[in-house]
Parts: sequence; structure tokens; C-alpha cells
Amino acid sequence: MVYITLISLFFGVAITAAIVYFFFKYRRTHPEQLGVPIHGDMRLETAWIVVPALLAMTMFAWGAVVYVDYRRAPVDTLDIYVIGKQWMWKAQQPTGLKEINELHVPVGRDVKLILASEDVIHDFSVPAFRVKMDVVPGHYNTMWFRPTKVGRYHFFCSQYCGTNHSLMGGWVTVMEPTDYAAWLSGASEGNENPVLAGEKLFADKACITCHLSDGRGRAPSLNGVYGAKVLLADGSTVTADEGYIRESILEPKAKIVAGYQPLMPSFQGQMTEEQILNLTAYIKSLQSQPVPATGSGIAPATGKK
Amino acid sequence: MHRTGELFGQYKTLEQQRETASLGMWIFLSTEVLFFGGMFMTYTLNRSTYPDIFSEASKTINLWLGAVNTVVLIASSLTMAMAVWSSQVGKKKLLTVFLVATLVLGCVFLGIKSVEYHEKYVEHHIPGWNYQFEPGADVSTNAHTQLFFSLYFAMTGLHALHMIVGAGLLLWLIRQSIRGRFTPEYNTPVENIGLYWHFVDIVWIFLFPLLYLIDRH
Amino acid sequence: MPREHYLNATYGIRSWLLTTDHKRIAMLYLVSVTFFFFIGGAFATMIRIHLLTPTGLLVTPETYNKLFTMHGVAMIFFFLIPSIPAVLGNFLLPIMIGAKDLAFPKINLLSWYIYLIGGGFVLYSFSTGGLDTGWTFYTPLSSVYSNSAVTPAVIGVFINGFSSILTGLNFIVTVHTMRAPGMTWFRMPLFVWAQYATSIIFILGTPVIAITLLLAGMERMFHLGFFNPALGGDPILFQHLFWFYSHPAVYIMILPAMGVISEIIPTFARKPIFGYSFIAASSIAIAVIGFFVWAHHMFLTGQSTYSALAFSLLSYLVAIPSAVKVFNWTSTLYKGSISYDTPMLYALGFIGLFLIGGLTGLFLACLGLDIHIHDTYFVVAHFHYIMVGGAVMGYVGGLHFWWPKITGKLYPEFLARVAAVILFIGFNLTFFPQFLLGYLGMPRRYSSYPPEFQVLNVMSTAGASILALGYLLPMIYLTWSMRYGKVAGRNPWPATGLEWQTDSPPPTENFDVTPEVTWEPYDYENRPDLGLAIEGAPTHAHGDD
Amino acid sequence: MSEHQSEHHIVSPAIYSVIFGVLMICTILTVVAAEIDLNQYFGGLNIIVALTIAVFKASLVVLFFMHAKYSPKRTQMVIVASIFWLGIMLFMTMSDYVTRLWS
Repeated sequence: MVYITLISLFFGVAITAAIVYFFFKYRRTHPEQLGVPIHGDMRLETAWIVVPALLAMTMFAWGAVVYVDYRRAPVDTLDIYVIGKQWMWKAQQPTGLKEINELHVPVGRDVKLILASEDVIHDFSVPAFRVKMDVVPGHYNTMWFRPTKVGRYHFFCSQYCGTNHSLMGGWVTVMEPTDYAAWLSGASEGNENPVLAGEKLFADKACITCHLSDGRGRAPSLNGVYGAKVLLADGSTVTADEGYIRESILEPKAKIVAGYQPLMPSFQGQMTEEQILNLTAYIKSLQSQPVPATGSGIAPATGKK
Repeated sequence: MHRTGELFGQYKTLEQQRETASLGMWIFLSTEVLFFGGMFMTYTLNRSTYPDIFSEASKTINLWLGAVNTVVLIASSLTMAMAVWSSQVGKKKLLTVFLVATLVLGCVFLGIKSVEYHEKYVEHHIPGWNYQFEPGADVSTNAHTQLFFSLYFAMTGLHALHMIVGAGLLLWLIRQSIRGRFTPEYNTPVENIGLYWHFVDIVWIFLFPLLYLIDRH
Repeated sequence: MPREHYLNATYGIRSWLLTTDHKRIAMLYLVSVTFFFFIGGAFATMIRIHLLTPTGLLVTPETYNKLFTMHGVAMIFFFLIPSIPAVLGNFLLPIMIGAKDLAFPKINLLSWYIYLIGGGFVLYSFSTGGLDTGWTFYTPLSSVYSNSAVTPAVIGVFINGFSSILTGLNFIVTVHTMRAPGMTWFRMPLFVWAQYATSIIFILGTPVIAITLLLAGMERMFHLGFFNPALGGDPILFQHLFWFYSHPAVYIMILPAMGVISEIIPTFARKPIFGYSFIAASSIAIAVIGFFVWAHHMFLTGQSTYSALAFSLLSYLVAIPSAVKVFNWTSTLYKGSISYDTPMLYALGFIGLFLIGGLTGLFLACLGLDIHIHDTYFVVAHFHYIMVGGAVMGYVGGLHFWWPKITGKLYPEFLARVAAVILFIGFNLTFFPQFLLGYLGMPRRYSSYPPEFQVLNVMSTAGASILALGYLLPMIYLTWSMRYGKVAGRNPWPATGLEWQTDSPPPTENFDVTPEVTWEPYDYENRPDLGLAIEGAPTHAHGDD
Repeated sequence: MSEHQSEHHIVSPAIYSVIFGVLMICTILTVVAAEIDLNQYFGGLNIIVALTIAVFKASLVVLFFMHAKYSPKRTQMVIVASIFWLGIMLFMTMSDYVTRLWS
């Protein structure tokens, strides 16, 4: 940022100064006066093509490093689900605690937001953290940040989404980890744990009849699937992230696991975004050695890989 | 209005006028390439996302009508090319014959197309309107096959619209041709409308495999 | 003034509405784009007044959304895109290359009627409740969720696209086949090069937006599915297709303005332009590379990281030809004979504002930085610096430069200089605070905002009122000068282009005899016909340094 | 005047007939190929075959029916440019979607 600003300032000031200087120095003093016929200079042209190009490449490289880092979340994050809909934000903490237009996070911890939209495109943006990401209906986007200072910060919807776009915002509250844990346990009574809710859905929607945990069902076992590389029928592999799990629920035929038949029906239109998130949370909690979902505290049973 | 064969004021020679018109037509066709290109792009992405469902859906459209239409349209391109040749060598009677043949083949194409559309209507395959892919099809199949049929109707519909415009242009050409307006020196309208007609043929040459053929087996 | 010229050759409303004279069609466009500029400007004024207070002063959020949408649609599709090509380009391009008219005069007239029909649909949409999708028409908001008059607006913009296509087609063919004897490619004025580059975008980009809007419109009208996520379609695809045209469209707006500047600067520095071939080539380079950068509008949509890297790199590349132009213009001033005439003030103002607009583009193309400033007022400020500071300044400057040729009359010079200075100050006051707002995090398209942003918003609104005054002045005195202005003569500046060799205003056929070109462009030293000091008088006061 | 073009070239009906014959054969080929499962030999072979034949057919129409083979360079440039720009759109857009799954 400083780098680009300095370079821009340098060129901005230098060129403006040159123009102003020439403007006065070479003003017309005689009505019939001509300028000196200079047609061009190959060396100058080359210089001002090559130098800006090199400078631009350094800017690009710096921006690229930051961006790649931003798009690839670190491991061991605190995963929070955020759903945008016209015109409000719903966030769901790992414990199942739901918030509307509020988001509480502990300081000093990498937080990953998994973003889903129920209608149009939104954008979750926290200017104070220098982060934002579009929330696109039909697939998940993720973003992450590590809050470094306790406080309350604005968040906005940054992608125009209709009538009350400008009212679709709220506050991120960054708390000390202990305060955060206390807040979670204090407020979480009566809230449904997403993993438990997902487990119930897993049974209700009859997923459990095929996805046997010992791998002998008509469908692959889902133990430890999250984060693993999955071999597909067409020979390619994919990493089973949230997006893949979501797609497998809604578009089961899109990516068939090698060795299995495309038998699974689609659940498109039969589950809300929230139910899909719960089911995803449950599937993520299924590790190779099943871990009981504790559902409290800041060390969730999710996302550990 | 002007008489055909006249040199317009802004040009210096007939040769310049002819070249200008031809270049203009080609540039217009290049915009048409990009115009249809947007739809081909939409098709490419959706097909690559849902290959199986697109292949399911493409099996329900009538291959034989499509194949016959391909033959009809290529034949009309041949007659159009022959019409251009007739005008170049000054065979005025033959020109009219070939133009009429082209028009007739074009109308046959549109007729067959409307039979196809009617089939789709009967099968409830018109997206957004009483849509039902197959009895008992699940929600996602119903949704994604609608993507296919939306593209099918948009692409073939826009193509058919171009055919109708072409037929209109042919009618005008036939009128002029009967009056004997076209000579080896002045046949730019025949050549340019010919280019347009061939372009519409090319679009179909791609639509046919994309919509009817791929992964049909 | 000549006794008979294109303005008085024939009389009556029919002679204008059925004209095929490119100069008269340019005048028809001048009137119609000015009309849309007024409409768009009125919306802009309301937006700025509304944003005086954090809660919004004037209207409901819904109305506010309609205001900025209609401002964008009117300004972009019906003013900025046609302004320089269809008004100045139409008038000048054939004259500059020594032709009697464009290659297809009737198609030229047709394109104006298409523009009117498209404009009619859009005005219908505005008057029946307006639309609130943003000028970008993002799906699924536009195709499924919005309750406003989207359909007629989409149809209007779709139809208007064909007007651009036909104009571009006409220009390209004209440049290829209609040049006068001796007018080789590298003797063409840089304005013509810029129009040629613009036309490439017109013909290869516009059809894509046409089909994209058509698909979105069909999705809305007939419930078909192309981008609708409820059917499994991808709303991001719409953005890809939309920006495939709409990013190059930014170059449609700025390239012709660059062409205007490339004419004004050598004229008022009275010397050949520095690096003619580099400026000409950079126009083409901008038009071509401009097609490879569109997805930098989509870095945060969930686009693939790899693809974002490629698009960011390419976006930096397109900065190079723009930089080349700025360096060359600046160097042209060196050892010139610089006058302070109004067009020159606009040209220098253009360079300054375009410089800021261009350099802030580097911030936005930078992937890491874009995360923060994407979709904030920083973007709004950036593109207004390019489009208003660049394109509109170029347009108004060009109007002044060629006004004597178009009308045969001179405008009041002092008033014009005052207006140019007012515009420059008003513009900076309006839009510079918006960079700061954006950096502080104010998202765009907000009808209300947190109170900490108020001071900068008030500054911006204050600037806007100065800016509005700056635009009203030229409209008044230019209109006034058509009747009462001093007679201009053939070549008042004097300038070197072919358009200055004919009468002001030109005859219907542009030239009495087809000119034959024997001069290189902007070749002041070999132009005794201009009546400037060649022998005897010192060529430059500072000739020795 | 700009670059001057050579004499107008007239393509003979014999060539047209031959081209038409080839186009018909290709149409039959492509229909037959679609009925066979080529994907079992090589993933996506059906698409490749269908599109290769389509490109071949289209080229024949452009080159002979539309006389592009005998047209001035300028015209050929227009054709190449439009295909190139179509390629930009398809390639650059798909490059986004294809690389999304790379990790």
C-alpha cells in the first residue's frame, strides 16, 4: 500500500510538476511563434515503457502474495457460518449459537467465515480488518482473518443487493478468549448445536442408510472425509471441503466417488441453507476415530485436520 | 430511392463501393460471431457443470429432425452459393431460380423447426412454463434440464430469428432479381446476403452437434 | 463565413430527420446526448444532496437505489459511450481523412434512430417507476428478485448496443476504404487512430453485452434459466460476460478522449506530437489488451486464485500504454509555444485528472489491496476520475476545440477559461474526498452511512454544486455563440489537420475538391500555408537551450 | 484510395458441388459417430469428434461458399479476429472455472 502510494505519488507529482513547469516556461510570447520540432526519441520511449512495466510487476507480485495468503485459510481455524439474505446477516457460532447482524470472535485466533446466500449476491466486508468476500447464492465462499485488537467494528454488505442494501450491516465484537468463552456459554442456552442438528438430519433424511460408517454401505463412509482427497470415478481427485460437501448433497451426480454407483437423490430445494450448514458441520465432525461433539467452549470439534 | 448499380456520392469508383460493402458485411458478421458467442459461452459452462444431465436432456430432442434440418440448411447454402455464381456470370433467370430454391429450403427448415418446438410443447419441455422433465424426475434433474432447454430454445430461437430475417432479405432479392437488377458488375446485395445466409448456416453447423449429438449414445 | 454550408444547405425538420450527412447526424447526436447528460446529471445532483446527512436527506433507500441506477444507465450507455465517437467522431472522422462522408451514411442515420428507440425504452423504464438493479444488472437480483421496471431498461440498453455496433462498423470501414489520396495510415490524425481503436471494441465487445442482457432479460420475462442459482445456473457467469464488454467499454469512453487530447496538445504547443507512432500504437494496444482484464472486477466473487493472478497481471499491462501516452503528451510540451486557450486548459486538466484516475487504478489492480477497497467509494472515485475527469473533460475540451469548425463561430474565450477552471476545481472537490471515504471503508451504493463519514460527504456534495455550475456555463455560452459569436474563419488556432483546410462550417460534401495529402501529421515546420513564422522570426523564444 | 484488391474471383459450380458432397458426408459421419460410445476409448472423445467435424464443416463453408479463400487479406483478418476474440471469451472465462478446483 505504502509502496504503491509512494510510486503513484512520485509519478503523479513529477508529471504534474513537469506539465506546470513547461506550461509557464514555454508559454507563447509571440503570436506567430512555433514550437521546436521534436518528433520523438526512441531511448526515452523505451525507458518509459520498460521502467513502469518493471515497477508494475513489483506491485503485482506484492499484491499477489497478500491475495494468495488471504484466499487460502490456515489450518485450525474457528469456523463460523454466515448466511446473507435480503437484508440481514445470520451468523452461527460452532456451538450453534445464532446471531443476527452481530458477530462475536475471540482476539488472536484465526477465524474462518463460511459464507452462503439465500437469495442474491451479497458481500461480507469488515473494513477495519481489511477483508471482504462476496456471498454468492449457489456456492460457498470462505474468508478468514485474525483479529488483533479487542473492540467493536463495523461490518457492511458491500455488494449491492436491493432496497435495504445500506442497512444490511452490523458489528463485529472482538473479545478476549475468556470473555468469548463466557459469552458463548452464557448465551448458548436453548441453542441447537449444529453438529447435533446435523446428526439428526443425517438420520431424518435417511443419509445414514447408505453412508454406513464402516464403509460397507451402498455409499462411501463419511468418516474423516472432510479435508481428505477423494478419488472420483473419472479418475480425478478433489479435496473434500465445505463446497464439495455442499455440492454432494445438492448435486450428488456431479462428482461420483470411485467405486460407487450414482444412486443418491438430490436434496436440492428440500433443505434450507441453514440445514445444509448443519449437515455439513456434522459431516465435518466425523473423524476417522469418531470424536464426540462437545458443543461448548472455543475448541470446537469441527475443522480440526 | 436510388437505382441499383448506381455509384453513391461518397465513393469514387464502383470497385471502392463494392469493397466497402463487402468489408462492412464481414465486420457485421464478426459482431454476430461474438453475439452468438455469449450463448456458446453460457452453454459451455453449464454443459461442463452438468454433463450427465445435459446428455439426458439432449436425448429427448428429435435427432432425425435435427439431422434432416442440417441437410436442408446445407443444401440451401449450396443454392445460395449457386445464386451468387449465377449473378457473377450474368445468368439472370438462373439467379431467380436459385434464390427461390434457397428461400424454399429456408422455409422447410423453419417448418421442421416448428414441428420440433411443438414436440417439446407436448412433452412439457418448455422451461418456466408447466415444466416437467419426466414423470418422477427429482428436483435437481428438473432444475438442470431446464438450463438445457433454456439454452436449446434461446440458441435455436435466435438462430431461427436470423433465418426469418434472412428469408425477408431473400424475398427482397428475388423481387429485384425478377426485375433484372443484378449484373456481373453489380451484384453486391446478392453476395452480401449470401454471406449472411452462409453465416446462419455455420451457426447451425455448431448448434447441431452441441444440442443434438454430444454424449447421446 | 461561406455562403452555403452543411447547416443551411437545406431547411426544414425533414431535412434534418432524414439527413444522411455525417455532420448533421453528429448534431442530432449532440442534442440527444446532451439531453441524457442532463438527465444523468439531475440524478447525480439528487444523489449528492441526499448524501449530505448520514441517514439520507432526500429520499427513501428504494428511491436512492433507483437514482444511482438511473444515473449510471443514462450516463454510461446514453452519454459517455456515444458522446465523443458519435458526436465529434461522426463530425470529424470523414473530414480528417478527406472523405465526403462515412462509408454507410444511411446506416449512420439508422444508428441514431436505434439510439433514440433504445433511449425511449430506457426513459419509459425511468418514468414507470425506475429500476433499482445498479447499472451492472447483476443476476439474480435483476433477473429474479428486483420488483422494478428492469425489463424495459434491459431492452433499451440491448437496442442501444446496435447503435454502437453500427457506428463502430461504419468507422472501421471508412478508415479502411475512404481515405483521400496521400492519406496513409501513419499520416492519419491521432484522433482517427483513437476512433479506430474504439471501434474495435464497439464491434467485438458490444455484441456480448447485447446477448448477455438478452439472456438475463429472457430469464426475467420467460423464467428461463441461464444464470439463476435456483436452477443450478451460475450468477458469476453473468458477471464474466457482462465485464467482457463493460471493462473494454471504459476504454470506449477514454480512448476517444485521448484522441482529442492528442489533437489539442500539438496544436496549442505548435509542434509535432512527441512519439506519434507510439501514441497511435498505444491506442490499439489499449483496445486489445483491454479485452484481457475484465475479471479484475470479480476478484472477490470466489473466482479461482490462479485466474485472479492472471487477470491482475494483465491489468497491470494495460497501464503501460496509458502511461506511454501521458509521457508523450508531457514531452510534447517541452520547448513548445504554449498558449492558454481554453482547449489547452481542458487538455492539461485532462492529463492531471487522468493521471490520478490511472494511478489509483494501480491500487485497484493490486490483488491484495483490492480486497480492502473493492466496492467502496475508492472505486467510485477512481472511475469518475477516468470517466468524468478523463472522458467528459476530453469531450468538452474537444467541443471547444472544434466549435469554430462545427458552427463557424468563436465562443467567448474569457468565459470559457473561467468555466474550465471552475470545472477542474469542482471536479477535484467532488471526487477526491471519495478516495478517502473509500479507503476508510464506506461501501458504494449506500443511501445511508455511519456518521463518521459525514464530513467528507459534505465536501463532495459542495464540490458537486461547483461542478454543476461548471457544466451549465459552457452550455449557455456555447449556445449563445452559435448566434452571436464572432466569425471564426477556416483555421482560427491554426491547426494542421485536414478539417481546418475546408470552410467553417464545412460544405455538405466537406471539400470542394478532394484534398491530396502531402504533409506528415502536426508538421508545423513544413506548413507555410498556416501563415506562422517560418523564416526570419525565431522559431522559439528559448531556441538555444 | 486504400490498398487495391485484385480481380473478383469466381468460384465454379463444380467446386461448390464437391464441397456440398463433403459437407453431406461429414453430416452423416457426425450423426453416426454420435450413436457410438467413443468415450469408452478416451474420455470426451465423442465431444472432440463432434466438434472437430463441425469446425471442419464450418471452415469449408467459410473458405469456399463465402469465398474467404479468395478474399482480400483484410477480410481474412476480420475472420481471424472474430475467432480470436471468441477464443478470448471462452478461454479466459473457462480458465477461471477449471482452475477453481486446483488446490
